[in-house]
Amino acid sequence: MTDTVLRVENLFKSFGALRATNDVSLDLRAGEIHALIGPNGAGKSTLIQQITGHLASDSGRVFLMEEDLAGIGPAGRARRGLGRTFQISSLAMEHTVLQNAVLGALGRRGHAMSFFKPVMKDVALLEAAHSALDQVGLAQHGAVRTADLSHGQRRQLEVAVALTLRPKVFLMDEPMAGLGLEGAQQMIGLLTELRNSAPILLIEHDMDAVFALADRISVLVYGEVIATGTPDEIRVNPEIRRAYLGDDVPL
Amino acid sequence: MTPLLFIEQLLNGLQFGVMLFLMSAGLTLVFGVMGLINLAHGSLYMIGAFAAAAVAAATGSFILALMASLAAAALAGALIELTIIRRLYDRDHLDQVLATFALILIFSEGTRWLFGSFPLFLDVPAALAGPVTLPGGIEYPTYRLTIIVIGFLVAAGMFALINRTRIGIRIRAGEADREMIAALGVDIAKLYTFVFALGAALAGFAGALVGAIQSVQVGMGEPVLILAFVVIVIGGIGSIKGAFVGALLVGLTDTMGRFLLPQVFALFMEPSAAVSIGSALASMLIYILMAGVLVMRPRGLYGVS
Amino acid sequence: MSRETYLNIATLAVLAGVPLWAWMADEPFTITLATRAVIFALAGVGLNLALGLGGLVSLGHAAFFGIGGYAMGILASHAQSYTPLIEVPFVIEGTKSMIVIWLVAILASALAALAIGVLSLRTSGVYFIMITLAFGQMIYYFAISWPAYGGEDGLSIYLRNDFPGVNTLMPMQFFGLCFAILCLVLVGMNLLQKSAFGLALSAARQNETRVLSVGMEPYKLRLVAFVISGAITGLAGALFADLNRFVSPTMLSWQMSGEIMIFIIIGGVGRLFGPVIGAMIFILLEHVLGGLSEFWHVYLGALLLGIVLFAKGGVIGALAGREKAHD
Amino acid sequence: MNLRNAALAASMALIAATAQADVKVGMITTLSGGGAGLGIDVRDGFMLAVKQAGRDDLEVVIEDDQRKPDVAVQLADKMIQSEKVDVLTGIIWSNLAMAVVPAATAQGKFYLSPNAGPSPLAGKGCHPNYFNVAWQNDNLHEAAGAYATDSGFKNSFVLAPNYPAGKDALTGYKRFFKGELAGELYTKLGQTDYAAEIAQIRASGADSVFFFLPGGMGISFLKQYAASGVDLPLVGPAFSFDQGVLQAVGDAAMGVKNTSQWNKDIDNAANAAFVESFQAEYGRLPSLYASQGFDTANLLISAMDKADVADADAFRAALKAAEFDSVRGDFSFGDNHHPIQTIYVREVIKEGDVFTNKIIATGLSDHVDAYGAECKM
Repeated sequence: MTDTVLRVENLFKSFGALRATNDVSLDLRAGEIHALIGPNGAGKSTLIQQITGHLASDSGRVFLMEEDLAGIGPAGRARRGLGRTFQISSLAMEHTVLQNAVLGALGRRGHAMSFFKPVMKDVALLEAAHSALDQVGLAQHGAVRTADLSHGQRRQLEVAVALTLRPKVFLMDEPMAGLGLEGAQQMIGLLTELRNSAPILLIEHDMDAVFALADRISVLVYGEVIATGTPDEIRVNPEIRRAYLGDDVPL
Repeated sequence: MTPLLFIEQLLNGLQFGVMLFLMSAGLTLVFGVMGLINLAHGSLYMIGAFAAAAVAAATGSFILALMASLAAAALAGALIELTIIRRLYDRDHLDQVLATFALILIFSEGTRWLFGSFPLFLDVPAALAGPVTLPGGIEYPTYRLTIIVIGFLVAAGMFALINRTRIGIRIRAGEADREMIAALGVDIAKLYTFVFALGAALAGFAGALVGAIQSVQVGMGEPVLILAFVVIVIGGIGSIKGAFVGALLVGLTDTMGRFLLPQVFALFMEPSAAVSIGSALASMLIYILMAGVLVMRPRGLYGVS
Repeated sequence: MSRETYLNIATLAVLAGVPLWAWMADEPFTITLATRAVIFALAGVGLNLALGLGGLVSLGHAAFFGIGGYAMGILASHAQSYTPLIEVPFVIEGTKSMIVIWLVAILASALAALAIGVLSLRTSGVYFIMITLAFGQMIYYFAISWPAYGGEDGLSIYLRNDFPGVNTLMPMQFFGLCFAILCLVLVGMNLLQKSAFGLALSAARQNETRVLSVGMEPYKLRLVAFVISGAITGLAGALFADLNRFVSPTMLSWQMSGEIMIFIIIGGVGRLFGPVIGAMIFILLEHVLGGLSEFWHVYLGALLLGIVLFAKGGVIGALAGREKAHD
Repeated sequence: MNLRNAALAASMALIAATAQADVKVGMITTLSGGGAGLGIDVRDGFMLAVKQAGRDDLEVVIEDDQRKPDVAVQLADKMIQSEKVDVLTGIIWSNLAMAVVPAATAQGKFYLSPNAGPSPLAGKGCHPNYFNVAWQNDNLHEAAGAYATDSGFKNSFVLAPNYPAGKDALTGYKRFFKGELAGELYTKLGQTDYAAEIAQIRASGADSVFFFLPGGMGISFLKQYAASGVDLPLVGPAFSFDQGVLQAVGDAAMGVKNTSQWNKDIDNAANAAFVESFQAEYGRLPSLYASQGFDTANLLISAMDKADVADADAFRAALKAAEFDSVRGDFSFGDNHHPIQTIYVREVIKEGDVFTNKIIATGLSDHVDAYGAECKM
C-alpha cells in the first residue's frame, strides 16, 4: 500500500433523510486512473466535494500521502495537492484564459499578498501558466476572455488551471460532459498524459471513455460502493449488471 | 421598578415589534420572491401616511383614511414596479440599492413639493383615543392595543395567504424556482406586480397606523426602513416567519434596552453619567443584536442558504 | 492607449485645470469645490477597491470616512487647546501636523475596518450590505451621544493643520496637496489592480470556488482588501475634515455611505477612475441643480435612476465601452 | 406653493434691482429635506423685513444647506470667497452654527444668528462679530424651569434627545427649577416612539413633565402622551408648539404650557404690523422662526442706517446698540452679544380652526444667559 496517494475511509454525508454517501472507502494509487461511476444521484459529486473539503463530512476521514485532512478547508487541501475540475465550469469568467492559468500558478506559490508587482509580468508564473495551457492545447487562446471560450475550451482550461497547481492528485468531475466526439477524444488523450504526473480520480458518464481509460473502476449506488475492480472485473460483475446497468443491457 | 411597569414595557416592546412587522413583511416578501432590495420601501410607508392624513383631513373618517393609505401605497407600488422596479430584478444588489435610493430622493422631495415642508395632522379616531385599564391595573393606550391586535391579524393573514391560497403557492413556487412557475403557465410578471403592490400596501398601511401617533412628515420612512432591514436580516431574508420573530425581537430589545440599560448602569455609576451612557448604548443595541445574530448565523435566524 | 486611458487623462486634466483657471480668475470657491471633488474621489477610490474589485457592497464606509475625520478633529482640537490626549500611562499630545494626522487616520480606520471586516465577511450578499450598515449605524450613534468631542455638534478647528512647505490655508495650495495624494493613491491602486493580489481578489469576486480550489482563501483576500479600502477612505475623511475645518457625526451617517457609493456608480464600478469622474459629476450636479431649485433632489434622483437603468458601467462604461480584460 | 414662489421671485427681483449694493448678506439656511420648514420661515421673515425697508443698498444671497454641516461650511466659504458678503446669517441648527460661525467671524465677517445659540458661542467662544438675535440655547428651557418653580411643581420628570442641545436643555431647566427630579431620560435622536418613556413617566410619581423634543420627535411625543392617559402637566420650550408644527399635533397639544420670547399677541405696534403683513404676504400665521428672521433683518437695517459696513468698529457698535423696533418689545444685547429679553409662558389654544398660542405669564424678565461671564472680549 505504499503507493497509495489518496485514501478515503468510511465517509458519510446526509442531507436530511437522504444519505448521499454511506460509508464510502476507496483509494487512489500512484499512476492510475480510478473511475467512479454510478447512476445520477448516486453521490459521486458529493463524494468529490467531501474529499476537497467544500462539504463537511458527517464522519469519516480523508488521507493525502498519509496526512489526515480533517479540519483543513478546501484552500488548504488544494495547497496540499488536491487539484480538481468541476462538473460545471468554475472559472473567473471576466479574466482572460492566461489570467486564469496564472491564478492557478499563484495558488501553487501559496499566497497572493503581493501588491505592487505586476502579476502578468512575473516570469515564473507566466512560464507555469503557458506550459499548462500548452499542454491542454490552449496556447493560442491566452488573450481570450474566458467568457468567450467555447464549452470544450473551458473544460480544457479547467484542466490547465488544475495543472498549474502541480497537484499530487487530480479529482475530475465529468471532464467530458458536453464535449463532442472530437473534444472527448482530445480529453482522453490529455488524461492519458496526465496520469503520469499524478493519479486521477475520475467521475464520468461516458462509459466508452471510462472503460478505455480507467485502471480501476468503483461503482457507487445510493451512496455506497458496491464494487471496485478492473474494467474487466466490473464488466462481468453480475451484481453491477443488476443494480446499475440492468440485466438486459448488453455491453 | 414595579412588575406592572415591567409588563407595560413588555407590551410597548410588543407593540413596537408588531409595527415593525407590518413594515418588514412586505420588504422580506419582495426580497424572497423577486430577490430585490427595496430601499424605497420607506417611501411607500410615507405615502401611506400622507394619503391617510390627506383623506382624514378631507373626510374626517379614519377608516376611509386607512383604506386610502392601502390604495395609495399599492398604486404607487404597482406604478414603480411596472415602470422601474421590474428592470432591476436581473441586476445585482448594487444597482438595486442605487436605483431605489434614487427613488427615495424623488419620493421625498416630490411629497414635500406636493404637501409642503410642515408635518401633517393625523389623529387616532375618537373611539380609540385614551387608555383602557387592563387586568392587573395597567393603563394602556387603546390605540396601541389595537395596533397589536391588527398586527397579529395581519401576520395570521399573511401566513394564511402564503400557506393556504393558490396565490401563496405561486409565491412560494416563485421563491423556489422562477423558471419552473413560468413553465407552469403562471404569468410571472403579473405575479411580481401583485407581490410588490401587496408589500407596498402593507407598508402604506403601517405608515397610516403609525402616523396617527407619530409625526406625518417627509423623511419619516427612512429611520423605520433601516429598522425594517435590521428586522428582516435578523429573521432571515425572505422568511415571513423570520420577519415576525425578528420584529418582535427588535421591538422588545429596543424598548427594554432603553428602559433597563440606564438603570443597570446606575447601579455602579453616578446617575447622570449612567443615563447618558445607558442611553447611548441603548441606541446601539439593536445593531449589536443584528451583528451578533449574523456572526452566529450568517443567514439570519430562519434564512435558507 | 485605450479610450479609457485617454478619458482618464482628460479627467485628471479637467480636475487640475478647473482650479488653476479659478485661481487665475480669483474664484477661490471653485477651488474649494474642486478640492471637495478630489477628496470625495479619494473616498470613492477606497470604497471602489472593496466594491468594484472585491465585490463587497459595503454600506458602512462612512464609518471609516468619519473615523478619519475624527482622527483629525480629536488630534487637532487637543493641539488647539494645549491639552494632552491621554496622560496615563504615558502622555500623548495633540498635533497640528497633517502627516501625523494622516498616519493616525489611516491606522485608526484600518483597525476599524479590520474589526468590522473580520465579523462582516462571514456573511455575503445582502447580509453583508446590511451588517456593514449596522456597524456604521453603531458608530454613528456612538459619536452622537459621546459627549467628549462635541456629540452631534461636532468639532470645529479654527485653522487648517500644517504641512511642511505648504500654506494649507490657501485654497490652491491645499487643493494641490489633496490632488497629489489622490494621484499617488491612483497610481498605487493601478499597480494593485494589476498585482497578484488584485488578480486573486477580482477572481474571488467572480468565482469564489475557483479561488478556493487553487488554494487561496477568499476570506483573507477580502479582509485585506476591506482594510486597505477602509484606510484609504479614512485618509479621505481626514482631508475632508481639514477642508471644512470641522468634523461631525454627519460624516458617519448612512447617507454618506450612500453618497460615496453613488460616486462609484456614476463613474463606473471597478474602473480606476470611476469614483473620480463620479465625484466630479456629483459635485457639479449638487452645485448646478442646487442653484436651480429647492427640490433639486428630485432631479438628482431621476438622473441617478437613469444612470443605473440605462448606462450600465457608468459614465466610463458609456464613453469607453466594455472593460478590456487586463493584459 | 405659489406663495413661496412669489416670495422667491420677490427676493430675486430685489437682488436684480440692487446692483450697486452696499451691504451684501449671505443667508445659509435649511430649505430642503426634513427641517426645511424652519429655514423657510426664517427666510420669509427676513425677506419680509428687507422688502418693507425697500432699500437698494442691501443685497441678499440665499443658499440651502440641506441641514448638512459640511455643505454649510462650503456655502460659507463660497459666500465669503466668491460672493464677498459682509454679513452672514440664516443658520437654524446649533451643529451647523458651530461649523460655520467661528471660521466666518475669524475672517472678519459679521454673523447674525436668527435661531441657533449654542453655549460655546455665548461663553468661551464668543466673538465681537457674532450677534445672536434669537436666544442662547438654554434660555427657553431656563424660563420653563422658572415657570415650573413658580407653579409650585415639586417633582419634575425631564427628557430630551441624547445630543448636546438636549443636554443643554436639561441643564437649563435644572438651573431654574428648584424642585426634585422624579426622573431624567435621554432618548435617541430622531426617535419616533415614546411608549417606553411615557410608561416610566407614569410610574415615576412626578407632578410635572419637562421635555425638549424638537421637530417630528415632539409631535410624536405629544400625540402619544395624550393617548396614554397620563395627565401630568407638560412644560416645554416653544419649538414643539410653533405655528408650523402645532396643526400637526392637534388637540393633543391643547393647554400645554410652553416658553417663548415671542408670540403673535405681544402687544406692540411693530408686532401687530408684522403679524398682519406676514399673513398678507404669505397667507399663513407667522411662526417664532419667522419673527426671529424678521428681527434679524431689522437689526441689520438699523445698523446700516447708522454706520458703514466697511467701518467694522462703527458697524459693530451700531449692531450692539440694537436700536430697532423688535417684535418682542424691549430688546438689547448683553456683553456677549446675546439678547437680554423677557421670556413668556404661552398656552396652546384654538382660535376657530387654527391651533395657536396665548401668553399667560412671564417666565423670566430681562433674562441674561448663563455664559456671559466666560466671554472675554
